[in-house]
Amino acid sequence: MITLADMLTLSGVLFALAVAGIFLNRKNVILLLMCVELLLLAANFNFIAFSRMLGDLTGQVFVFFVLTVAAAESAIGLAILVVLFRERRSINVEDLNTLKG
Amino acid sequence: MHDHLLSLLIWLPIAAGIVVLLLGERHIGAGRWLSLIASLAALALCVPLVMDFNTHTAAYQFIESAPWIPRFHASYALGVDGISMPLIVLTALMTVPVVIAAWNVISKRPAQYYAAFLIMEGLMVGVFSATDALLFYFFWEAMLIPMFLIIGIWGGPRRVYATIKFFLYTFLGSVFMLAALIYMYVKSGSYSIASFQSLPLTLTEQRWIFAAFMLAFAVKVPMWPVHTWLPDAHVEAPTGGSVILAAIMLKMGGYGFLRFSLPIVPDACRQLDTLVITLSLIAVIYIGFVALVQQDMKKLIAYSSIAHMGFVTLGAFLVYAIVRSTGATQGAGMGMDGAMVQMISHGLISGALFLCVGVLYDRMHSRQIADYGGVINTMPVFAGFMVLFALANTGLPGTSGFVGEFLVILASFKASFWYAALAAVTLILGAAYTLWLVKRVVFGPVANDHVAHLSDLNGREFLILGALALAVLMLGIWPEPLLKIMEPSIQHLVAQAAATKIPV
Amino acid sequence: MPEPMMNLHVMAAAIPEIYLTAAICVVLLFEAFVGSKRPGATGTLTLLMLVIGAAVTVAFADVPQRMVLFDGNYIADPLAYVLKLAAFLAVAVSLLYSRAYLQSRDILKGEYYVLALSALLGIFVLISANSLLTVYLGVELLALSVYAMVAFDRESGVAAEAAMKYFVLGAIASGMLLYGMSIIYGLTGTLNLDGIAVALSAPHNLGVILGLTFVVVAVAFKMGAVPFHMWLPDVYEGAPTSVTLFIGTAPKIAYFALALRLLTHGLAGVKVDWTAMLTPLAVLTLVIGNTVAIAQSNLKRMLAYSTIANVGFILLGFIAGTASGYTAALYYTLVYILVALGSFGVIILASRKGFEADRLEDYKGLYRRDPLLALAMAMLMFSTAGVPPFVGFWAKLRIFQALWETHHLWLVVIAAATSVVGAFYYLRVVKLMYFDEAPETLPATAGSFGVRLALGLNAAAVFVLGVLPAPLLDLCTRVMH
Amino acid sequence: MNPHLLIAIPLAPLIAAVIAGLFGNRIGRIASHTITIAGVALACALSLYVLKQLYWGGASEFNGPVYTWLVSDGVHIQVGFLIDRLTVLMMSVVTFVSLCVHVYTIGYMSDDPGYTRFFSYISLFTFAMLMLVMANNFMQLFFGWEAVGVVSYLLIGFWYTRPSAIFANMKAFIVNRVGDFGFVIGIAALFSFTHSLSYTSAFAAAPQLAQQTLPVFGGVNALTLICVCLFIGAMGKSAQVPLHVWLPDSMEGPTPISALIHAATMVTAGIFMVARMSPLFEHSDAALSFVLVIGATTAFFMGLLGVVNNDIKRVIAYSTLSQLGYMTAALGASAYSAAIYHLMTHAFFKALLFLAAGSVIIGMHHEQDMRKMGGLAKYMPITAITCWVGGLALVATPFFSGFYSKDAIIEAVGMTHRWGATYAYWCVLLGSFVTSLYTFRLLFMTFHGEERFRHTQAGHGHEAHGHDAHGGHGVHEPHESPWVVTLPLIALAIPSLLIGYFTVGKVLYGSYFGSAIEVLPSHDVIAHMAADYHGPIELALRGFLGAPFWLALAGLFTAWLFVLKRPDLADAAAVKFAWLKRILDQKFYFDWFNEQVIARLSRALGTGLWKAGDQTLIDGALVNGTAASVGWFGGVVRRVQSGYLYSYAFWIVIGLAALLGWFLVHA
Amino acid sequence: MRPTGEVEAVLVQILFYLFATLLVAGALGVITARNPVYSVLFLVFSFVNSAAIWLLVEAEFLAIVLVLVYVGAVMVLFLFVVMMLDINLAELKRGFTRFAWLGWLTALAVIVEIVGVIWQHGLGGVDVSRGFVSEPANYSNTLELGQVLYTRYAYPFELAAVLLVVAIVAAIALTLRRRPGQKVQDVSRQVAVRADERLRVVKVAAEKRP
Repeated sequence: MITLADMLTLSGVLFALAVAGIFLNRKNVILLLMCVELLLLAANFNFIAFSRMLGDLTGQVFVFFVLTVAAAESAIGLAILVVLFRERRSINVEDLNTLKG
Repeated sequence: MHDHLLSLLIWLPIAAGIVVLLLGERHIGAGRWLSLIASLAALALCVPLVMDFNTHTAAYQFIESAPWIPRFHASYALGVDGISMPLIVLTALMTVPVVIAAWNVISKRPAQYYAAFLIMEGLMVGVFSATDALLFYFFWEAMLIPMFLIIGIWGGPRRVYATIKFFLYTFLGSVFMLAALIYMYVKSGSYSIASFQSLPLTLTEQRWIFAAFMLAFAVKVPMWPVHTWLPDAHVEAPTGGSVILAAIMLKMGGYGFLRFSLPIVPDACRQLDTLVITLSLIAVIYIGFVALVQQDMKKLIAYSSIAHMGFVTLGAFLVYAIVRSTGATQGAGMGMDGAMVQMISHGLISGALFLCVGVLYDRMHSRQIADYGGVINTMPVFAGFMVLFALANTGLPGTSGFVGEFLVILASFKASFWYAALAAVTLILGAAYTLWLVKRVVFGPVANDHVAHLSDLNGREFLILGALALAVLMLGIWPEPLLKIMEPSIQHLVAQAAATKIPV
Repeated sequence: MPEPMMNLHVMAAAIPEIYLTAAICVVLLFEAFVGSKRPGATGTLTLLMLVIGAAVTVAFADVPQRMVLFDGNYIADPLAYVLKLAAFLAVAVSLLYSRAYLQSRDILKGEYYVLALSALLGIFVLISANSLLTVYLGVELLALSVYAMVAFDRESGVAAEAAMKYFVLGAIASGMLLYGMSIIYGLTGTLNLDGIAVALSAPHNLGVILGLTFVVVAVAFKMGAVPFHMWLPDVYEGAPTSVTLFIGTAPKIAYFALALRLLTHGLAGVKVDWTAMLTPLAVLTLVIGNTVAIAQSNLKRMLAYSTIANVGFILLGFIAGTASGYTAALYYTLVYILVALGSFGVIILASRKGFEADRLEDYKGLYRRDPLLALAMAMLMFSTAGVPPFVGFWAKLRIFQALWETHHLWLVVIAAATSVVGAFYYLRVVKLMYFDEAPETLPATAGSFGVRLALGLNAAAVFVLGVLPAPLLDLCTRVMH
Repeated sequence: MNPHLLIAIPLAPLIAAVIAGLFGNRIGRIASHTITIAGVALACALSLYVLKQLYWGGASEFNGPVYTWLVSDGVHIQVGFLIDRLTVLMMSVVTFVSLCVHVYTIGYMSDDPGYTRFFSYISLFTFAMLMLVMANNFMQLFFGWEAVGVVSYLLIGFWYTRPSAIFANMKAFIVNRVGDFGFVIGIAALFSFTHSLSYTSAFAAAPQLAQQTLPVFGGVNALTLICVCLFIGAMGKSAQVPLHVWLPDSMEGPTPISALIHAATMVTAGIFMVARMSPLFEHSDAALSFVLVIGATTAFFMGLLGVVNNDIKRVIAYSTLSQLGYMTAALGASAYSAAIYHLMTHAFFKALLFLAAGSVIIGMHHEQDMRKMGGLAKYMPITAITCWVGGLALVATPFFSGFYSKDAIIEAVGMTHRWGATYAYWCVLLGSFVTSLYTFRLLFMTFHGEERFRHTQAGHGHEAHGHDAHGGHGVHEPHESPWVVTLPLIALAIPSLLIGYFTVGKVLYGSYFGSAIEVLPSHDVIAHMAADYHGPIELALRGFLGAPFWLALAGLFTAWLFVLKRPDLADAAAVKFAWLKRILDQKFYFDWFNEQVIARLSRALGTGLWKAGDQTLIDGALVNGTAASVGWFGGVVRRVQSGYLYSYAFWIVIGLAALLGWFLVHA
Repeated sequence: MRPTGEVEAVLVQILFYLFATLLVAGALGVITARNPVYSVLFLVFSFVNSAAIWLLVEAEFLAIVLVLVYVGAVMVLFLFVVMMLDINLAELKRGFTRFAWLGWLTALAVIVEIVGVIWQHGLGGVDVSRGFVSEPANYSNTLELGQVLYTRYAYPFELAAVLLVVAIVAAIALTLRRRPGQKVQDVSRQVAVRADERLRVVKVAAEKRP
């Protein structure tokens, strides 16, 4: 039997891995976008877990919207990535440091 | 007209200033005359203010009140008593010479120059006439802006440093005062100063509020060790700026002590008066020595201002020591009288001295003492004025400079021998630095070619210096009219300061 | 299932959103068929739509008291009404200021206006959000529009960099928001803020704290509180100035609403916890915002840090934790927006194609080149510094007052001290404009008469509201109670 | 007495001074001196009239206000007059000497460009001095006190282009201010007990004050403190050791000033003040002892300095110091009337000596060095004779005015028994030898012996006065001065010779002062001496037998020996007693100490406080230091904003983790 | 045919742990893979595992959507972009920096904090060890969702629609490029053309003979 704790722990680990992926990755911007997807996935796990535990559908509705939003977000994120690549000819995270201080 | 006399005094110069600003540099001729007329009109408005002032009451007079921010119980409330009225007159009086002194001298953006001073005048009158703490603070802070611009635009080579230092120093002080005012508003539910004065406060509260007030007023006065903005600001400011700074703005600190610190937090003042007095005495002596070695005329006068303002704070805070040492408040009023007279007198004298330096600067473009010598040979009339004001600065009897110092020393002895003894050191130091300045600048053989080609005062300069000299002498020979105006308010203040506000 | 009452009478309060959605479509279509041939027409239409929108809002959305619509997802109250009007105004003014800028840089495309309107819609959604779901959607709608706007100048590498950073960090934040929401949802079983408010009443619950922390971090990120502020300077600097102007103003209303709806309404029961969390953030924000601003040489970046510092003040209002405190925060937000509109407006008007006028030294002697701009900027700077007679003074005063009412002595002291530090860099701008001589090389400023008039009015408002602060203060108090 | 009349006395010279001062250049020289002389003459006439009224007319003394200066804290501080016999005596002396000096100035300053200014000043001075002596309260006393100081300042620096003059005037003012420092504290102390500044209340409170202590310096008698403080003021004004240093330098002023201010009137203000305050001083033996010792010290040691000086005016200046010491010693011996009496006689003969010296200086074309004079009696007989009269009066030759006053002082000091009296007695006694020595040395060197002015090379090295009217070259024959110069000499010589004879009985031993001076019976040495008094002739004859006379004679002999008979002996003595001469040449190192130690220390302290305190510590460390550290902090924190996305994300997570950690642990 | 009771519970648990392990491994793969293409594939793998877990907890509709929308659309988009951008893979391959341990430590701290709250304190008082109650057999997750989506959540749904429009507009505005000099037909101009615009009579001045 899957317990709430199992699900929450899994989401917690996913969340931490996603976050770690963002600040451990020094090279590739695309990877950041992927980590964001993982992040949202972690939250979705929580929603589904609670929704199921509470017997309340609202959480799943939320996940539905999250998925929608995540798709839209990816689209925009990738668009920005394309613009960035066209200007910089690089999607190296370490090159993204003209703005600082 | 009496119903709106104070409003007129505030807004007439401000309106005139805005008009001058709008006229712009192209119509500077008209702007100049308008400024003169406005400043004279403000001075004229002081006539009914003085004439119809009831000298038998400590209550506010010429009161006006209109709702301003009803939700905060803050109102546009104006009124004067014997403490603020003379300062308003001083403000109106000192603006006129500033306007006249700039006549042909200020060539850079003159319209803005005049506008800044006229607006300043209105704001300063506002500070002295506000009976609502929020309104007071509003004017108090607003005034920083024109002064900041005056020093920054028309100042000397290090003007930026000086003006930013000036602004931040005073801003630092006032922000904490604002915090204290708001605190008391939260407690009392009103911003009227009277409600603050009647608000019971525990000793701890009073101490905090005292500290906040102290920061604000001590910076403005300025007291040692928060005085270092003053020499810089004075040195870099244009003549008018120095005059207003010395003559009026420093007085706001003293006024603040009298209007806020003493009546609102009397118990904290009682507890911490030694601190204030010690700092005052340090100002008198330490600064006296520092003034002695200054190489720059304005700096010297600036330092001398600090020393003189030490008497103001000393006189204002004598009341507790007097009560401690004699068991009664008798004599405390004299200290406060002395503080007030010292403020008025210092306004006239330091203003005049800065004008004198301005006269020299306009001709030689130097404020270094070493560049001068023997000015009397080419500018005898000027030298006469300069010597007169210098002597007044040393507290010569017969000039206004004497009255305040004398009263404060008399009162301070009642508090403690040492207070009097240390305060009286100013007799020696004041004479030393002032006369040494006079010796090096005014007397002696013609020092160099530049001095040899100086021309004496023109009519305009003669007029303003003459008027100030007259005022200085009149106040010195017969100060009673001034004292009479102040007396009921001072007595009231002594009673307030000596009372306790700790709730039982 | 209750029958949804979908008639106009009931939905009147939601007219602004409905109108705006329609407006987005109209503008989009207009751009597709007309706008591409007549550059600028879409902009005019958008401004027109905004004006009409404000009128419509005034006509329909002025609800006398709290109304809940759309099955509890939507709330309309006087506060929302005022905030929406303010947002209309802010967006309209910022678009007005930006026109020439966009045109001269070849990014005057209708999509820009569509994105601005959708961002506005996001703002509205947040303002009227009454459930975690609408909050999230509002946040995303606003954020996605804004990410795109930041990257809108495709010729600019820094803009793309800024957009990328903004996007990634923003996504992390919304991920955190989501994570926090999920836990709160799990603990309360509802997404509805009213329901959450009822369900969550016991503070110091570990589970709640876990969720709350994520939410607070997300809110702090959106507002730009330290240490979640790092996107803000980069984005402000990197984005085209017109976008900086946009994101520096109207979205602040949304973030204020976000904090208000989420924290003070939904999570009111654990106020003790989130005020305790916000306190160190506010202190850090005040200190770091103000000190780092001093070290800047880029005006946009400096204003970004100034924004951060101001956010510190807004947070203080929330920390006070009373109606008075929220009123103070609201007032501060509105005042901040008014001032930010003006200051970024000045930057826009001072810039030219190929000359962004975003370095501090570009303002040397501005007074000589353009007295109006210099005067306006000086007034705005003094206002932000909190010097009367400008409105910024009252904003600070109101915050202090709220803090005193709740006996936050040390926060008052810190706020006061840091505002002095802050005054320094505002003064430096005035110094550059008024005290320094202009280098020969700087180009003249521009702006049509209308835009300059708007800027003048903007600055005048800062002054008039400074001298007569009562109406706006009253309004804020009224809508908050 | 008519108050309007009294007001007219100081106002007349004031108005004259203002007119001459402000409009001098317009109305011209003659009008200026006419109007000022008229003003002073009017004041003099009225003073004499008041004197007559008071002494012979039986009028009662006047003590009343003129106007209320201010009311503070219920205390009425008024400008008012106290006119009694003491006052009126001073008024008469002041106005008379002033009148003489006015007239003399016409000649002496005839070709000075500052002619009208000078008249304005001395008239103003007369006004100030009158305000001082006529005061009935301490405020006005202090006003006059400072006002005479200021005019003195202006007059010493009259030739403002001379560096030495403008140094001297500043020095004079500042040294006086040191005295005033004490004076003001004395006034304040008195006020703190009496709540009044009027003399009357102060005098009334004196016996009580003598019982009170002040908790300073471990508890000090209130009255003693008050009196000592007041006397410190007097030490400044009356040039008592160690505040005497300004007086010799003040000779930089024109000679009439030396006569008027630095001999006859202003410097005696301190003496007058102490006498005026006799009801206070009488109740404090300690204070009187202090006065006595200071006075006696001044009398003897300052006289010594006169012996070695060669500047004719400076010798007289040191003589003045010495004589002021005598007066002060008399005050200390409770012989107030003797002090005032000596003040009066001294005013005449010292003014005479100064004016005579001035006449010599004119005759010598502004040469002041006695070593370049000699044998002048032949050329300027009137000057010589009057000068001799003055000199004989100074050395207290019996029958001369100085004898009656000075002998009384020596005797009074000898009779008193208070602490320090023995020392004081020896000082004043030996002082008469010294007095005689320098006086006759001056007379011999100037008027007799070799005509040394013929040896001086062309273009006398002495710096001409500010004006160059006399700036000729080569040897000039000395010449007698014009009548405006000699007339005042004669006018002063007569009282110098005779006034003692005619007035000693009444003023000194009689009841002239009445209640104006209060002496406790136990202190009253003058009363003892009065008991022995049998008329001026008898007194003078007795004087021939007294030690002072013989000491004076010894001084005369010594002077004759060293100056006229064996000048080489003087040189030999100078070599033999080089250390002594060095000390005397250096004026006991007072100036050295003031300039090298005090002034330097003050400047060093000022510089130190300025540079180290203000600039380094307050401005540098606190103000700019705070600004810098804020800036530094900003710069450091700024680097945290590295520009790298991962770093930003990292900070977000750190913030999250920290918040979570903190609140989870604390919940 | 559904297994029942204990068996089902254990089976579900085993499957959950299996998928969870794979999911975590996939996630680790995403963040550690040196080639972005691998990362995307790892991500796809993770999503598939997630979908499986969601199926296990009976959120069928979302599981399907996850696979369809994510794996089917979004991940393809990712791959597409990764391929399209001419990325210098060699440069991207260099791994983490020397502060990696700090990053891992922080991540660990977050995990410890979250997990600690869940396991140690039961999320502040929730019974977290409870298993999910199975829905009845006739329960349709999709139906239930469909019933509320357009009624109770109509407002959010509309908003989601706007959001998607915004995404489209933004993506187009950002990436669509009109290259100058490109020859394209403008139909509306072609249709709106007038006769007098078609033909221009050019009068050429006669050239003088040199």
